[in-house]
Amino acid sequence: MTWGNAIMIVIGLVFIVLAIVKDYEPLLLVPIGFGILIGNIPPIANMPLSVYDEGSVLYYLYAGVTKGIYPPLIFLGIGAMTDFSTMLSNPKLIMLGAAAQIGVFLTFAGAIVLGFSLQQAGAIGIIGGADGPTAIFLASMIAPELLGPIAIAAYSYMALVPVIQPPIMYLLTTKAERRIHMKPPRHVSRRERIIFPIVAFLICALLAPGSMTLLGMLFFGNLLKESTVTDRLANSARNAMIDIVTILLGFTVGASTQAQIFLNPQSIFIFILGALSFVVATAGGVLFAKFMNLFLKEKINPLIGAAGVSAVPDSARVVQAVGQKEDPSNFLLMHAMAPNVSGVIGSAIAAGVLWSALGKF
Amino acid sequence: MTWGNAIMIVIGLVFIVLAIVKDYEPLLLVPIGFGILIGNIPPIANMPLSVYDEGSVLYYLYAGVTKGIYPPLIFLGIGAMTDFSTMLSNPKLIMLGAAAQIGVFLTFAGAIVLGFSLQQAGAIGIIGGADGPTAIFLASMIAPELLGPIAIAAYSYMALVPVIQPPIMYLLTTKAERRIHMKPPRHVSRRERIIFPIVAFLICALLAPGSMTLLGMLFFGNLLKESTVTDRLANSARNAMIDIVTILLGFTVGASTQAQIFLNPQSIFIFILGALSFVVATAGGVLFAKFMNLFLKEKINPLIGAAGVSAVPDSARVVQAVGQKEDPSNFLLMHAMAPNVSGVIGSAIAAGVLWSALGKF
Amino acid sequence: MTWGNAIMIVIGLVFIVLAIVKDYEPLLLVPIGFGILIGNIPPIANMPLSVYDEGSVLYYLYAGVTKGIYPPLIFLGIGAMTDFSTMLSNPKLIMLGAAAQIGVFLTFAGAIVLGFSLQQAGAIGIIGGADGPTAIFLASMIAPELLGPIAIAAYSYMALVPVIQPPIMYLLTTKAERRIHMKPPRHVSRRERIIFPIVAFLICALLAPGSMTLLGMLFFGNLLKESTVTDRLANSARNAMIDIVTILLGFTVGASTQAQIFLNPQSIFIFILGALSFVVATAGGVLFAKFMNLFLKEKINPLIGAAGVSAVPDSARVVQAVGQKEDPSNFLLMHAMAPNVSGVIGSAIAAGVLWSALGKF
Amino acid sequence: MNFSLAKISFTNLITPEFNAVIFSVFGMAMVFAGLIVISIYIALLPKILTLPAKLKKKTGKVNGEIASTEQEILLAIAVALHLQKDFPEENEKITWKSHGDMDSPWKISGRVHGLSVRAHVGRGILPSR
Amino acid sequence: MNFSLAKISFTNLITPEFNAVIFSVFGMAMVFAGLIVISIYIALLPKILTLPAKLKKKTGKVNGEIASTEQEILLAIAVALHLQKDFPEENEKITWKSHGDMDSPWKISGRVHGLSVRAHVGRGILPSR
Amino acid sequence: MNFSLAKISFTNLITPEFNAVIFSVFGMAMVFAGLIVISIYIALLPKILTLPAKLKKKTGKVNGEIASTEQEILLAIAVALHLQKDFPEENEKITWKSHGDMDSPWKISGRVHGLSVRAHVGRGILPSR
Ligand code: NA
Ligand code: NA
Ligand code: NA
Repeated sequence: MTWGNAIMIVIGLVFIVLAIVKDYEPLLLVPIGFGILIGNIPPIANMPLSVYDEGSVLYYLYAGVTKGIYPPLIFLGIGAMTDFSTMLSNPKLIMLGAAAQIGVFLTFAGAIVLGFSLQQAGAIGIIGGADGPTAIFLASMIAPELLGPIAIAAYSYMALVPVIQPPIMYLLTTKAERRIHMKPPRHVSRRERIIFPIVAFLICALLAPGSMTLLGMLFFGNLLKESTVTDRLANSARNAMIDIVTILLGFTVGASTQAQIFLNPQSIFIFILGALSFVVATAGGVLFAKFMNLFLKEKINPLIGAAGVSAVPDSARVVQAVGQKEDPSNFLLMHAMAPNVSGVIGSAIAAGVLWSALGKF
Repeated sequence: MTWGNAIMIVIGLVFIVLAIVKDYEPLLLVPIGFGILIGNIPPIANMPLSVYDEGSVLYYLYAGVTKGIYPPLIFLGIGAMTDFSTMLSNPKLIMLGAAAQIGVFLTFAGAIVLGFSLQQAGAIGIIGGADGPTAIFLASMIAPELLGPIAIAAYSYMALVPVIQPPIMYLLTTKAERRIHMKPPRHVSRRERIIFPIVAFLICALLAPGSMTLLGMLFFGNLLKESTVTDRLANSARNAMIDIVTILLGFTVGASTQAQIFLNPQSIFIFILGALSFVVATAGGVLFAKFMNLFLKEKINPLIGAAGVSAVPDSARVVQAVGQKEDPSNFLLMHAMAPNVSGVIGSAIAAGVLWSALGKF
Repeated sequence: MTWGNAIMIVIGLVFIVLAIVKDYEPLLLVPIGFGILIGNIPPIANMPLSVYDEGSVLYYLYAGVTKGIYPPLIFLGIGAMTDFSTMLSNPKLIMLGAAAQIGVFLTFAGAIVLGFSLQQAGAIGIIGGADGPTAIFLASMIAPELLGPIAIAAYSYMALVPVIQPPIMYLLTTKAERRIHMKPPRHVSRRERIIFPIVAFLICALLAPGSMTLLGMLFFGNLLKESTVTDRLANSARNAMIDIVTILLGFTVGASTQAQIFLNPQSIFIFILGALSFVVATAGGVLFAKFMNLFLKEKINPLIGAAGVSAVPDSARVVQAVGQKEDPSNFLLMHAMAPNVSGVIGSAIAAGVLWSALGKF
Repeated sequence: MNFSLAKISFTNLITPEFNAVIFSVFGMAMVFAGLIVISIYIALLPKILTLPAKLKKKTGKVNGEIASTEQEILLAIAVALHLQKDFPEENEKITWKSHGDMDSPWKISGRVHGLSVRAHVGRGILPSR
Repeated sequence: MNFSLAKISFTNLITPEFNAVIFSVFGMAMVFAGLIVISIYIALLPKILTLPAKLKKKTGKVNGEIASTEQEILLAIAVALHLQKDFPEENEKITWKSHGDMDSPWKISGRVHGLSVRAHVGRGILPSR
Repeated sequence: MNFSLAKISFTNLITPEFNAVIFSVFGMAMVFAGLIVISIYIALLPKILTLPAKLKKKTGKVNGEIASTEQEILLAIAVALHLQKDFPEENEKITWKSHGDMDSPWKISGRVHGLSVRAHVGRGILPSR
């Protein structure tokens, strides 16, 4: 057992403790944390045990990650869970989910400056999308050699959203802005909700075909949910299916973090860039909300711009918590869900653009 | 984007609308319809996106279709759902499920006349079995190049059963025949229901070993259900498992309909032959019921012969609706279930026979 | 159809009847029994039907067995079901689960004496672990050519635990011993239950890395359950997931028992050795309990030693039944669960040791 | 993998093959384009959806759906009674679809009836419920 | 794939290698054969199943199952009380099987008891319940 | 596969390459070692777990959690009312997590609140509940 393995095991334990005690993204951190433990048990030479040993059980389960199969399935389940109503009722707020993607492209540029290859830089940049499955999908397609650190960075920062975001939100907003109340969103008809996933898919796929796989599954899952005639399919997709895939994805991503492969200067840079990308994305969302307020009669509470990074639904909760601290009668959760889910779409488009430009075909 | 893609996208939308508005087989048409959309987004050269691009996510998910894995799993779930009681209580009606298979073999002959290869003709013929999974399974085994059009034809016509069947049923029956009441089926003991799937499997598999995979799974699922000691297995098979497989099967079959591959004279012939086969199968069932009535003291309502095509449970519902229109006090649904499920067995045997004679080994 | 196939079909029917009528491990025996039927339908030359025909559906489903994928997934589900409380409340009883593994190593030696290769002997020995998934996993790794008979032997004897164990238990205990009452176990805190799977995993994996795959999954599943923050994952793991895998594993293992491959002197020896191993394991557990009583103030009821073979939860039920026959007021079930689950861990460690020593890398 | 501090440089951003700055701007533009189009579409959707209703009003089409609900209820009662009578133990297991733990005979009879209705009654493209 | 109208011909049906007409007739025969055998078997099954019952009557075997139900209930009560007392929070989580959201301690105790009974009581090949 | 009775011999157990007797003893030792370590660890765990509690007592740390429960309840009521008012039909579908058939708005609001609290309140490594 090397020191590296011991360090990684401690990291795995920290993930599990954070998940259980602090309730930070437990559905992801518990599987990843336990996976880190199993990935850092010192191997026996020539015994097929790790995710990297062809023929081992973990190798086969990890194939869902390396082939990019798990992320679209997770998007299918998320689609079958997501209610796009608030977004439909207030289409202006969608812009905030676009603005937050500045984190992706600035980090991309930063990674290039640091000497990463274009492909690697693209995969690192998408950490700023604050979407675990998107990050894993893009990394598996264009920079599989960085999959482990990118996945861990993406999920760690998603779990740390309640720690990373609030300081930036306070820094960039005035007390008066944080107290802005927003009027309740209008009611959205069933028809609108049914038609939305179909049209939104066509728009995104025609503009950025690279986003087709992820967004296709997301909107397909949502159609299964909203059509109501396929209730039983939506139900299985958002329960048994997504749970099983989440377990396998988290566990094998964790198990891919062998110290020998994981602990190196590259990973450290990826973690620094990842943290940076969350900060930039949050700032981008908040500042764009303030920019929009210059033109709007009904002001937006700029805090909800922070939800544009996605990290569904944690960043929306952070918005709610920060807003309520300033004014206990202010309920921003519903409003924050709009940029939150549009941020998911935004990062998937960004991933599609990066993939089509940088993919090694 | 070619015109072909645009046409296919419109077809996909029509499928979704039919499913949601008309409630035609929504569990199949919604996934297939959305799959058609994703399959006809114009591809980016060299980017692995479609079901035909080795290494793409859809390619891996589509493997369950090309390898013939999804259909038996669906049969497992169907077996765990199906109640063979009415069939057990009235074994005479089983013959109707055999008679309707004339649609399979006449279409087979028709396809040969039209110049299709024997293998292709066999796969086209099985559309007349009115069983999506059976059609996909046989096509993937003996004529994979036609899988897309055959699957779409099979599912389209299954969804259109309420449109295709009634005219034929009216044409071939008199008003008096349509008004025949049948006496309620006798009670079937638990023992009979447990022993049935085992013996029926052995009979079918020994007669037509090619039907072993599909019928093995069907009867295995039914045994899981009827034995009651394996309730939890049957439950997962008929819920989570069949739902997940149905989603993946429908979606990837839909995605295989790229206009470039799909829109050609062959597909049009397949669609014509498919429609024909449903008509012939329906007529076969109805006429055979009338033929049986020549010898029976207790007359059969010949409408239930139409349920012999299978298309479970829609054709049984059509029988019920047509019968009730003639005489509102006539409830044929339960009686129609017997030929309906025996039609499933009949087409699986037909598929087995075609496979063993025509398979390219 | 050869006589061999007919014999195997009868065996399959016996399995199904035992499962349904006698309630012997129905979740395993029904799938295996039906699988035996399908595996012994005489094949058509060159038609890809059986688990051994590359490209057949059963071949792909059987890959989960040959690649060793199903057993860890089953352990994941078992972990998400198992309550280690009684074991935690009475750590002394854990020793009984170790003692019963004598069955594994004596059978291993016996198989070597009979002329089996070391690898084959190891895989045969693990039948004495009384854990189906462990036996299948080790056999698939070190002696895949014996997978069929070993799996069938392991599951048969697990189902026959209520027949095999009681005579040995009576033989090795006095009436007074069988009447020993044990005091109710202490309450175990939630913390203890959360920390246990993590630490137990690290201990086992560092001592015997070969046990990492199985025990990693077992303890991971248990952590998902006990952490409570990942309830929905644990729920899907112990319901939909384990059910689906159980169906596929049982069915394909059954289908691998083609008479041509299965009926030979080797298999007979394996069955004899398997029976022996259960007897030895039971005796080992009971005698070690008596040995421990020499040193303990609070005596253990030696019957619970029999539960150390695992065969969860049947052997614990046998202990309960035998104990209660002697004294109707004696409830040993909870106490027997401790050696029962520790027997699972014990055999996984034994499998890990055998694998690392004997694996053909 | 061959990573070194020496490679760190702002000149990496613009090489003859790839201008990362322009690409990033283009990328952000694509993201905005996609979401703006969706946003516009969402804003317009309610108006588009009310369009056919307005047109319908003009044509003044009347369909027979009003009375059908009561009929459907009567039919459902009949089916339920029939099932109760003839299959006291089995009355919830008619078809594989009904076995999906969610459908009752009521719903099936509704569908059966809907079947006989759906060919005749023109409905809007999407249900208004 | 190389499809052409020129290929359309009824002569395709009968070639030296394959007679599609005869094969189709054979195929239909196989379908009928399978379903007829199943049909006959189903028709005979109830008679076969009542056969052992008739034979049993002749041998006049009496088993001790009558009293066992009451015993089983008492036993179940005892187990339930025991579990309640010693594991107030855990009393539904004895084994992994019981954790499957469907078994109660009652059912387990029933199975445990059934275990002690099943070696002694001869039952029919399949339960009559 | 090439199996024969002639191969049966006790001498198989000890060959120059592999001593099966010693290996078996070693194997049993490993099994015991693993379970003994687990057993010892289990026996010690309760004592280890009460250790921080004892240390805590000495430092006498007081946190603000006492009053927070009441606050949390009030907050939950507020959120629930708000949701009820503005989204009468949708009030259980806020986020994808809440849609998992298990979370109510109450729980979410609890989590939201917990969020604002968790940075400030020192808790033990594992919850004491
Ligand atoms: Na995002
Ligand atoms: Na059919
Ligand atoms: Na064991």
